[in-house]
Amino acid sequence: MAEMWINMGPQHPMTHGLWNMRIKVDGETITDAEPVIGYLHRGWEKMTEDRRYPQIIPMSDRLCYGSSFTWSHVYCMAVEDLMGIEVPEKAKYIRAMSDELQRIGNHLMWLAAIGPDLGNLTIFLYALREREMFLDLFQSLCGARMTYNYCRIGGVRNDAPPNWDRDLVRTLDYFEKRMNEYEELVDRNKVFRMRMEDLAPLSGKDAVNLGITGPTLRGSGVKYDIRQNDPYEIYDELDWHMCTADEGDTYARYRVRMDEMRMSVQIVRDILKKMPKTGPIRVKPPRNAPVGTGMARMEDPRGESLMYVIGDGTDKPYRLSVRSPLFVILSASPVLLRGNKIADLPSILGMIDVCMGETDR
Amino acid sequence: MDLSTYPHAIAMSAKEFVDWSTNVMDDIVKATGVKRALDKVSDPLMNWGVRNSMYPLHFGIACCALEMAACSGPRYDNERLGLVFRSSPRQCDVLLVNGWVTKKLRPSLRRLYEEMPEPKWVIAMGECAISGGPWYDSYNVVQGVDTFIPVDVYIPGCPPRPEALIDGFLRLHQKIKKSKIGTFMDD
Amino acid sequence: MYLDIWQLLTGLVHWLMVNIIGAILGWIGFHGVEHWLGTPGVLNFVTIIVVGLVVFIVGMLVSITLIWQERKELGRLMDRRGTQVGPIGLFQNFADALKVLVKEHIVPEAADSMVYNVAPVIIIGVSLMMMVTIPYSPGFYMSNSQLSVLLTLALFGVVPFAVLLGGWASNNKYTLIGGMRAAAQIIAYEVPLLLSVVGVVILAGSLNFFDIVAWQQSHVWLVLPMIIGAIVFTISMIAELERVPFDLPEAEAELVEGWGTEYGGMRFGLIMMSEYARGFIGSSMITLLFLGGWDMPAFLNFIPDGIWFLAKVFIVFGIIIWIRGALPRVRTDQILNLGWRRLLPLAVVNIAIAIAFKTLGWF
Amino acid sequence: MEENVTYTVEQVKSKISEAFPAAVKFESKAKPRRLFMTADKGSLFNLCKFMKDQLGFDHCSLVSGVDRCDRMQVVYHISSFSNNITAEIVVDIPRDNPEIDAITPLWEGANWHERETYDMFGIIFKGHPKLERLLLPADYTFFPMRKDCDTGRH
Repeated sequence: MAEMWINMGPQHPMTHGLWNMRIKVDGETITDAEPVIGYLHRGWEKMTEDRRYPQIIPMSDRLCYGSSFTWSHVYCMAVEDLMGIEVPEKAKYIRAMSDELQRIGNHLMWLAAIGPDLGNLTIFLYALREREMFLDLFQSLCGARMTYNYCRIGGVRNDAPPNWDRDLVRTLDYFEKRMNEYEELVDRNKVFRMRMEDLAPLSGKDAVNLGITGPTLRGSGVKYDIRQNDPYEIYDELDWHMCTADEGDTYARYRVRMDEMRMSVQIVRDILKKMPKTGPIRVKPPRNAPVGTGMARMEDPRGESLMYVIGDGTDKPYRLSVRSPLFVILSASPVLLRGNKIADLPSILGMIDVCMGETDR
Repeated sequence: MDLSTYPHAIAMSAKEFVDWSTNVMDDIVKATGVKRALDKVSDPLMNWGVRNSMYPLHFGIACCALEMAACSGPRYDNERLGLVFRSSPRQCDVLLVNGWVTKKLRPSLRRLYEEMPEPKWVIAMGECAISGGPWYDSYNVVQGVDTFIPVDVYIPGCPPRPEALIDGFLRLHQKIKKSKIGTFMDD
Repeated sequence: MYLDIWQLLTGLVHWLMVNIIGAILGWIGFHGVEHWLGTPGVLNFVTIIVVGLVVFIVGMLVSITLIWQERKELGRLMDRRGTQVGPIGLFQNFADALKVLVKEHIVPEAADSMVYNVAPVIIIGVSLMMMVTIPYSPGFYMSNSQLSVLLTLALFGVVPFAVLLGGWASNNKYTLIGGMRAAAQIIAYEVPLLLSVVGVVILAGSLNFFDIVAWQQSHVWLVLPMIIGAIVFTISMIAELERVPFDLPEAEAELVEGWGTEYGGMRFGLIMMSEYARGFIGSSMITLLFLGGWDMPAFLNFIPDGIWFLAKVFIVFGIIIWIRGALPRVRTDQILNLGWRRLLPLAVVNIAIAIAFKTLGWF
Repeated sequence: MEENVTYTVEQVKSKISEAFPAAVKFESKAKPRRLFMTADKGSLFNLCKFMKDQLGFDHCSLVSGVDRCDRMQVVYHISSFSNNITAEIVVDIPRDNPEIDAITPLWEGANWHERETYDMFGIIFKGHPKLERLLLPADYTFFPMRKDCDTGRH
């Protein structure tokens, strides 16, 4: 068969989101690839120049709908850096806890999405079932299922409701049992392993050069996690370790994310132990930001997210710039795809957990 | 039967004959009341069939796509209502627009709509698809999907909960119930 | 205990044609027509049509039930309810069927319209034709050919050809790749499928379903001596039916809806239907060749043969659904590797075992 | 870069000011694990190359443009995995001729960031492998993130 270009997208079951993967195929083998993005571009950064600082929090929730809390968190940290605000101790703990719960929820959505990518619908429904539990937790914490509007400049909006800790511990206990079920379905399944092992290997050196961060980088054996290497909030006081895998193939990326879910459960348990029972959860920020710059980076479920904000003395940011982890990982997707079969394309791209809202902005 | 309304009845081509005989059959069926009787049976039956097997297009745009996925999850399980997400627009009945529509996407979305076979419906899910939502002052977002394709049901919310999505489908049921979808011949 | 449909319907047709229609015609005065209706040729012809119709309707009903079974069983495997339209979801398929009736029929502008329209006809026709050879019980069958096993397998081989035609004629890159995959897959899996049947044929000494079942009734269910063959046959049959984990031609993740992407409306509905009709044929072949057909323990004799057969078919199909719920899709090169490197040698080993049994005179 | 050598912020500072005494100025702001500096337009590429090869800055986090109305700025956030330092380099470029050397040849990860900055600000990155519109449709004629671009008109 002669080589031909195939447009996979914008409407395609492989694209979790909305983009277009142009691939050049020779029979079944991909010889070249070119992602076409921008289908969700809404001028986020331009619009923030016309909003006051607190008004941007719900907008940053909608940057990535899979992990909305981490995005409003990184925005608040950047503005706090600009304004020079020190967040109260308890708010830091609540933020870190919400981060980890969000990480579990987001990884469950990723686990759900790779099921249909590999051709199995069961794991999709199992993961969605458990995701609902974490959405319920968030719902009782801040009233929304997905877009929370919970983080505030200088703290968080409200304290956890009564008996929330009890529900949380129960959910975590239950979830750890369910994790075994997933591993029985996926890790002990020969066909899953056949599809994922030795697929799209990426060496640590290449991954660093391509700017890949997050679980995809740690799957290539590079020990780098912003929570540990550039700690924010209270991560340096917690009892946890970084999850890495050395193989660099798709299965290693899968393993890293699964381990991260378990690790997040451990972190949340540790936070519950160490969190102060009482104390302020929020300080009042000034209305106008000083002239200067602020920058915050954190470990998003997908990688390194960074926000850079320039204040000009008014109540609106002069410039707000966003680094999306997926924006960079997606630019590296041709490297991952070249030489593989068409059938592997959804699993390779599904394994980097595509979320187009933050990529296109 | 009055042949004067069919002046070419004596010497007509095959196509003309087909048209002519269709008209004659139509006239007979209408005049004798058979049509009304058939419609009495077929309309509720077809209507019930259409209502209970709506296939939405598997097309996730933005935030609401996750709620669409949650809707097919075990807790909400939209397959109870016969809703199965299909990926090919040729096999779908409902276009679920679940997110903001940018200027780059608009031609593709319009084309998806055109690719779907009649009868088809459009559901605008979430604020962005209804009116642009939080991106009201964006230079790249189309302010509402109803500016270029007809929308049947609007589901407000940012994002709407899965219950709201199911409710939207049930409202679409009501709309279909009112339409004459299963009548045998056009009046 | 079984119902002989041929005897019953011959009698019924004779009574209808001679005693009712003939009598009426005779009363009016068409004596020549009355006698002509009573001749054995005409009676035979009408009986064949009526029996065919009955077998066809029963086959379609079973296929529809299989769709329902798949939806409900898959739903329970995934911890949800599945369809709830009608009592326990039984009416869902009828709703789907009524819906596709009112859908618009679109032929893509760039498609080769003749081949595009003919391909589903071939698929549906071939799938329904396979029902001719399948006996439900010693009395409920359409044809009793000496080579019925071979005929069914031959008809199975026609479908991928039509899939390739349809995929090519749709003028869509996904459908083209889907069609190519169907062709590649069928070459890899037709061979082990046929070779695993050879073992059965050697032991039973016939290519006729009735003889094979009769042999199993007098000896033992063939799944016991031919366990390797049964496994190879089941795996190849799943590949032949294009179901998960071997549903590469319609791989939803990468090829949208595979080779059928451009087919909508009634054609889509009928293609879906024929897929399950083939699923029924596949499961009944497994039942007939390896699980003793309508054979049953003697003390359960009061249950009719046909019910036994259908119960086994549903169990076999249930296992196929279970496999779908548990496994992801296998990749193209892996599926070919599996077919040529694992199943083919196993099928040959199976033949050797069959020959050994036969020469040792154990069966 | 030598293996397993880590530098503190102060060491990095002194090494850079040794190598680029005139072109690079450090800001007075001090935060843990952060480095703030402004660089010359012409010496940016050499500075980045020096930082990558000698000091172990192996990850380009973000390239963002800023329209300061009288001039353009490009802000680079470059971080080091071994030193745990994030450096912020601000480069001023003239507004009527926004051109700067691309750092994509050094860090492949900067590829799309530079494309996006071109897309939004119209800043030309010399030496970039494929400088085309990324997020916006190719037929757009304006650069939306410039301050004088009235987005309501489009």
